[in-house]
Amino acid sequence: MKMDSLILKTTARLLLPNLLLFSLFIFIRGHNEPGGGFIAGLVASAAYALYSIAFDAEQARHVLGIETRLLIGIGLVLALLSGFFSMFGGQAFLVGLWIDLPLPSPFNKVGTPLLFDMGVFLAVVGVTLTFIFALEEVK
Amino acid sequence: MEVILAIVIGGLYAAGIYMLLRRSLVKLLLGLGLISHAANLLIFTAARLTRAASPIIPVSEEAFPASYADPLPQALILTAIVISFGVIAFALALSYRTYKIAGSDDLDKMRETKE
Amino acid sequence: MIAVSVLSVFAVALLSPLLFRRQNNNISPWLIALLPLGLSAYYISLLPSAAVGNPLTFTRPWAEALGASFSFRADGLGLLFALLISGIGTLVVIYARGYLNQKDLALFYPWLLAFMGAMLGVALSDNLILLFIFWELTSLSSFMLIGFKNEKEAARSSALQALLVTSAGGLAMLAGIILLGMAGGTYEISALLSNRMAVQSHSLYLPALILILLGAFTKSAQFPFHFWLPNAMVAPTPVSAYLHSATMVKAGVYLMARLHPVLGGTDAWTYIVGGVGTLTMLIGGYLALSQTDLKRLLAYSTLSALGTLTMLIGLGTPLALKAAVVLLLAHGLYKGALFLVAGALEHETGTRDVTKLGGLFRVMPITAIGAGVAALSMAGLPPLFGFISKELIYETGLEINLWLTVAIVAMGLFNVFIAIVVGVGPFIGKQTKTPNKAHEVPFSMWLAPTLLAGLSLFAGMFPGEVSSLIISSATSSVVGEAVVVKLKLWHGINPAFLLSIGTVIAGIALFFVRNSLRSVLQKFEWKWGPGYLYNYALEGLMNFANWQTRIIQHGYLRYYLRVIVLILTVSGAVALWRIPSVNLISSFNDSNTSNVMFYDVMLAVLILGSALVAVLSPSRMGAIVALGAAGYLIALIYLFFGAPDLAITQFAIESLTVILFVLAFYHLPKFQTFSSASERKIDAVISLLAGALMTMLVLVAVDVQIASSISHYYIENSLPLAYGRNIVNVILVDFRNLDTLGEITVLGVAGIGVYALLKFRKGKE
Amino acid sequence: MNILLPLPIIIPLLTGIVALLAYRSRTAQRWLNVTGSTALLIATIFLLIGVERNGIYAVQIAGWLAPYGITLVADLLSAIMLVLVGIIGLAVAIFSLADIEPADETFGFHQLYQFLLMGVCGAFLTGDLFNLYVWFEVMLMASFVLLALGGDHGQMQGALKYVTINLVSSAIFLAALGLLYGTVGTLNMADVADKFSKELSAQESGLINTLAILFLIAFGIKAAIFPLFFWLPDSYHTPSVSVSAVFSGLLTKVGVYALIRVFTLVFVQDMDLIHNLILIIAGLTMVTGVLGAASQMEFRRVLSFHIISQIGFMIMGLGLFTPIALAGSVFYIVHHIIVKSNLFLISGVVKHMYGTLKLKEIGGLYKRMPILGILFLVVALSLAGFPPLSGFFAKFGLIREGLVQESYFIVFVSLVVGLLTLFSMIKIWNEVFWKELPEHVDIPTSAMNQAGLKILFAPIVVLAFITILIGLGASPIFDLALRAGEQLLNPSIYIRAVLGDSP
Repeated sequence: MKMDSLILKTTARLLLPNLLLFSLFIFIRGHNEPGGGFIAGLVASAAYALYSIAFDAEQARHVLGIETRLLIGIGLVLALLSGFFSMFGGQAFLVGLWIDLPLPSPFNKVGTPLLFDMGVFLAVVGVTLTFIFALEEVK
Repeated sequence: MEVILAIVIGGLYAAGIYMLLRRSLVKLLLGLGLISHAANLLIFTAARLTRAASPIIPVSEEAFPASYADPLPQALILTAIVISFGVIAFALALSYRTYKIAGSDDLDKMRETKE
Repeated sequence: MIAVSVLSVFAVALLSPLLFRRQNNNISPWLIALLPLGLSAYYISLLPSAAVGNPLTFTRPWAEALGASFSFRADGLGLLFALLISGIGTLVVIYARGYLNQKDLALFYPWLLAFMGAMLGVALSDNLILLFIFWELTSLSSFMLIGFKNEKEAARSSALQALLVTSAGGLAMLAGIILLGMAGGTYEISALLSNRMAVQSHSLYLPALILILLGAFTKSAQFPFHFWLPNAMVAPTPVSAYLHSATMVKAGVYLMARLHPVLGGTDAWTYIVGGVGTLTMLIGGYLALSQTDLKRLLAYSTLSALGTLTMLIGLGTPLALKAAVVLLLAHGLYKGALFLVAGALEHETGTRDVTKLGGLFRVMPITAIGAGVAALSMAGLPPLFGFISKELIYETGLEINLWLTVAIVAMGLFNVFIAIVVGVGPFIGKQTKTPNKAHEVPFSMWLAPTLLAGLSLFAGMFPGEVSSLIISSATSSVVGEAVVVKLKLWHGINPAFLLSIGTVIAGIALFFVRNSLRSVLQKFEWKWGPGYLYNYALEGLMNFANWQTRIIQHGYLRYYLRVIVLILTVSGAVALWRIPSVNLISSFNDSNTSNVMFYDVMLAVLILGSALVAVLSPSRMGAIVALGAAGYLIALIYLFFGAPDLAITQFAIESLTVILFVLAFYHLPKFQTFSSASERKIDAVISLLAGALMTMLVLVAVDVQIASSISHYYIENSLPLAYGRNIVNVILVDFRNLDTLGEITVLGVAGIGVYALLKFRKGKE
Repeated sequence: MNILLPLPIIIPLLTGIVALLAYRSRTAQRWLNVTGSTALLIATIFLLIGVERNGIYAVQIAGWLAPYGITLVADLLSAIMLVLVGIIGLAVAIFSLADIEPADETFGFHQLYQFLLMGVCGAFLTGDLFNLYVWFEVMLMASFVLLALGGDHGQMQGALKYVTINLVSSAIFLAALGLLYGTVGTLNMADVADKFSKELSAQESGLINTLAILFLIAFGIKAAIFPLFFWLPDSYHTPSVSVSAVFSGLLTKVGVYALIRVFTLVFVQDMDLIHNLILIIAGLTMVTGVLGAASQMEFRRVLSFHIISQIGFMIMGLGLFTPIALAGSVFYIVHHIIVKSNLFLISGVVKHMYGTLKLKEIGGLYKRMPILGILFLVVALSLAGFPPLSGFFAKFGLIREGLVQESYFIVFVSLVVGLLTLFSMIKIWNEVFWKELPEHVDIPTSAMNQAGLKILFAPIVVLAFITILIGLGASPIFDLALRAGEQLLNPSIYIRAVLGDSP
């Protein structure tokens, strides 16, 4: 399914980077304000979804630059990895570890929950785009 | 307020179940969607409603106001929403494939009980 | 060592196929026969200690929590059986070598040996659970042996029949054993034997007795469970001789004899066991009269013998028990021999029809002699062991009453007739033309019948030795206390002897009118017997199973769902109704109805409206839009009640869901209405009821608070310990991050699934 | 134990993810699947040994105090179930190497398989009800895809029913969870149990009973009890044999496990009525399942109906509710998982030999493959409760306890069902092994080479051996089951292990 509309194409092309930036913003502020990995992931996928509707799935895949299933895998790996750090220290699985950085809030605290959230973000993007691209590519 | 939402929940369940009971595959999918709405709303309502502040600690403060919405059910619902999103996507793909193979979306024709 | 003797048979059974890996191996059967031969010798060596009441025992703990132990005991009764099993077993192993071809032997011996081991286990176990295990193993190996010629439908169905009947009894027996164990406080047989009073006064005595007897009756083919035995004659003849006359069918008799000291002596015992035994004795003998197939003849006469044994054990007088033990041995010897003769005849002539056999004495003299001696023993003529046995049985009858004597004499008459038909008839008169030209059978095949016949003669000649060697101690086991049995061949002329003479003469007379006798009896054949009932029940069961499955597992998804929803609704409603002080009115109380604002009501109406549109919309797009609208409106609710994260997520997901629906529905057909108006009405009622239940559940649950929420912990610790202000997010990525990990896994799997379903092409790599 | 406890979740998850990342290489995925399953088996064995020696393990994942974070708990029941997952997981993983079609592997069989194991393990380990829901979903989602993988007609029809009905069950579960949370404000099972154990008003206990019914229905659907089992016989015969083998062994048992867990830990107050209800359901489940099996003429459909029938035995112990009865249930589950999966695997060999599993089109296998015949007989008779195989002791324990408790009706039913089970196993035996191959049927020239057959046989032989071992060595395993049963009937041990000594 695709729509041949110049307006749509232009909009999509313009929106893509902006939406991605916006999703990054949502992601970062998520720990303190409404937002977080899920929502950010959904926004990012929406950007590519729009692009794929405006152009087609193949071009959207090209712009994405990575196989969506791989993205799922990487997201899951990050989430899982974030749980290992504490195990090396003899603590339970998935315990949050934090370090302080000399940066302004919200960047002053970096910890494994953020890595976990990052995994969530990537996995959501990967899955959503897998859905959408696969459905669009159905003959 | 709970009464109103309880009725809404009942209505959503009724609508969803009715759609599940249809012979048409396509309608069944819509039924699944409605039921998942109903279930989420049920958790939300059963955990008691409040118009109080959302469970976010304002930046200026270190502690939390006395009245707040219960964050735990929200987290649960969020999880449930995302899971049912995945499930519905899969169900859609499954229906597509079934339709392609069976050539019909009449569920009554899909009852290969004997082999 | 006893345990080893039993287990060694299983070990050899497992290994025996290896002996037949080479082509044309003639020695293997002889090698295998060494095992039961050696075991016989071993069991004989145990006899003296058993005779003085000091049997060899062996015990190892096993599944103690369940009451099973690995204990064996070789008393007189057990050894008598063990000797029958291993002795006749030796001969059958040798006999089979001539009877079956090389290729079949490799599949035959393992099961024959497994059977032998199981049977030895039954005879020597001192624990009821252990005994039951071996008991069932005999059923299984018997199944495999009856169905040995498994290409034949008859073999398969007869094997199944035997298995089902004996297993059904076995299961009843299992329950009986458990009850007996509860009544007697143990499963160890030797301990139970000394616990008679406690068992018989226990309220579970009668059920335990009946259930155990069911097991014994089915195994020993007592009326009305007798029908499987004649059908089992499709088995190769060595099997019939071994299992279905000499050993396995006597397992039931054995069990009754074994438990007689615990369970016997009550009215219930006497009437049930004695009654069933008498019936079987008469019915078996009567049915045998009209048979012309050698093996079926023998099978029915075996029924009669089993009935006699059961009857004697049921009567339970010392004389009767002595007679039972003697008959047990005598019958094993002569019936085994006669079966093997029948096999030899079939093997040589190609037929088992007695009307087609005659005058074979000239071509098969050795077989004929063996057959004749065995037949005389069966007919109860001196100086054979069968005579002693019969005299004892007649005496038992005379001791008790007239009616029983009449029944016993009838049995004796049948026996004489059958003995002549089987053991004498085929060899005398003019030689008939048979499908194959008959020759004398090879050594391996005449050895067994002649040896068994010879033993009948030997035991008849030296009854004193036989009784002091084994009969006494075996009888002691059955009676439950030490008794001394002195057998004599000649008792002088007494009523029993006179009756004997009468039955022999009458039997011979019957033989001369056998053809007209058969034709008369065949007219009265009764087809509504238990065998018919079995088939009828099996067919009925299948019909019922098919009907039930069609009703339940019909394949219509919507009816499945209907059932589930109905069960949910009904059971939920019942449960709610049982809660005290719950009714619809009380749910609409102040706390639930307060605080309603106008836009809440608007929102509710809108959501319900969109749900209704989604249900009723005739177009797919309309329904999708309505579904999406409902989702967005619900997001608004989340927003109003302090859940902004939820609201945003719901918005985003709902949008994506709508996109997915649109993309998918593009490829799916338009809405169609398949179901009828009445179906729709029923479904509407069902779903409204289910919805109402959910409403009620929410209202009731909201009113009950057993404990307050644990959420305060998150509020207090989110910032100081988890460094996040958005508590929902902190719960997701920290407090309950395992949920989230699982959830993204679900998503990932869904991704793989959607990809696979949409991209999959057969054969594509 | 901090490390050991989450391993049954981590190992398959990691394996699955790596296999997903290696989606291009079929070979790598095959190796990963077997390696991961082996690692899982080892981990679960260590866990069982640990729990057996040291009592219940509990770990607070993410390090938060008990009712607030998610607790993983392994008592004996959980540990036993996990070992079974390990055994079946490895057996089927090996079997699948020769059974699964290359295309299915390319589209993610090995990844999905590991995710399935992860979901199952998670369900057995978690001490949190909502977390249980999540693991259910992981397991279900993976099973949905595995069921549909290959995408032929029958599979789609089966998958549709399977998916829909299981989603309904999840929806009921979720609703019950929501109501439960609203009532007690917590989701940790031990915490819920603790809060339910105080003095309750009539209204409160009435509501708890209602919730118990909801849980009974939700888990009952997954466990395939009467009359909620429709999804099972319509789907289990459709996918590849490896998939039905692992389903048959593990999936319904998760439902049974959940029933046992909540009805020994959470819903324990004043439950006589529900126990009687469970006994009635157990009887009906046994009967309808076994009759269904009797009516079928397809290998895997017969087996599928038998699963249902045996679920009845498993919940019979729950209905009787004594230590020995629960031990009987646990023993039965152990036995059933080993035996039932193996029967499916054997059906797989038959399928590879004949290209079909319709009993009418098969025959003469006893002469062709006597060893397979004997293996089948051992396993099938064990299923039918024939002594001295594993099934006998499983049944024996339950029947004995039923008689002790004077529940004569259920004992009678279970005995009759045992006979009918034997009947339908013998039907398969007669049709597949004894009967001659029907004349009109041609045996396909099997593409399976000797090496392939060896791979198929290896797990079958090992599992059959385990069956015999469980029978002959019934004592230690029954003792273990008995201790598991005693643990289950003393929920305070579990609660203390999770919440700590101070309430």
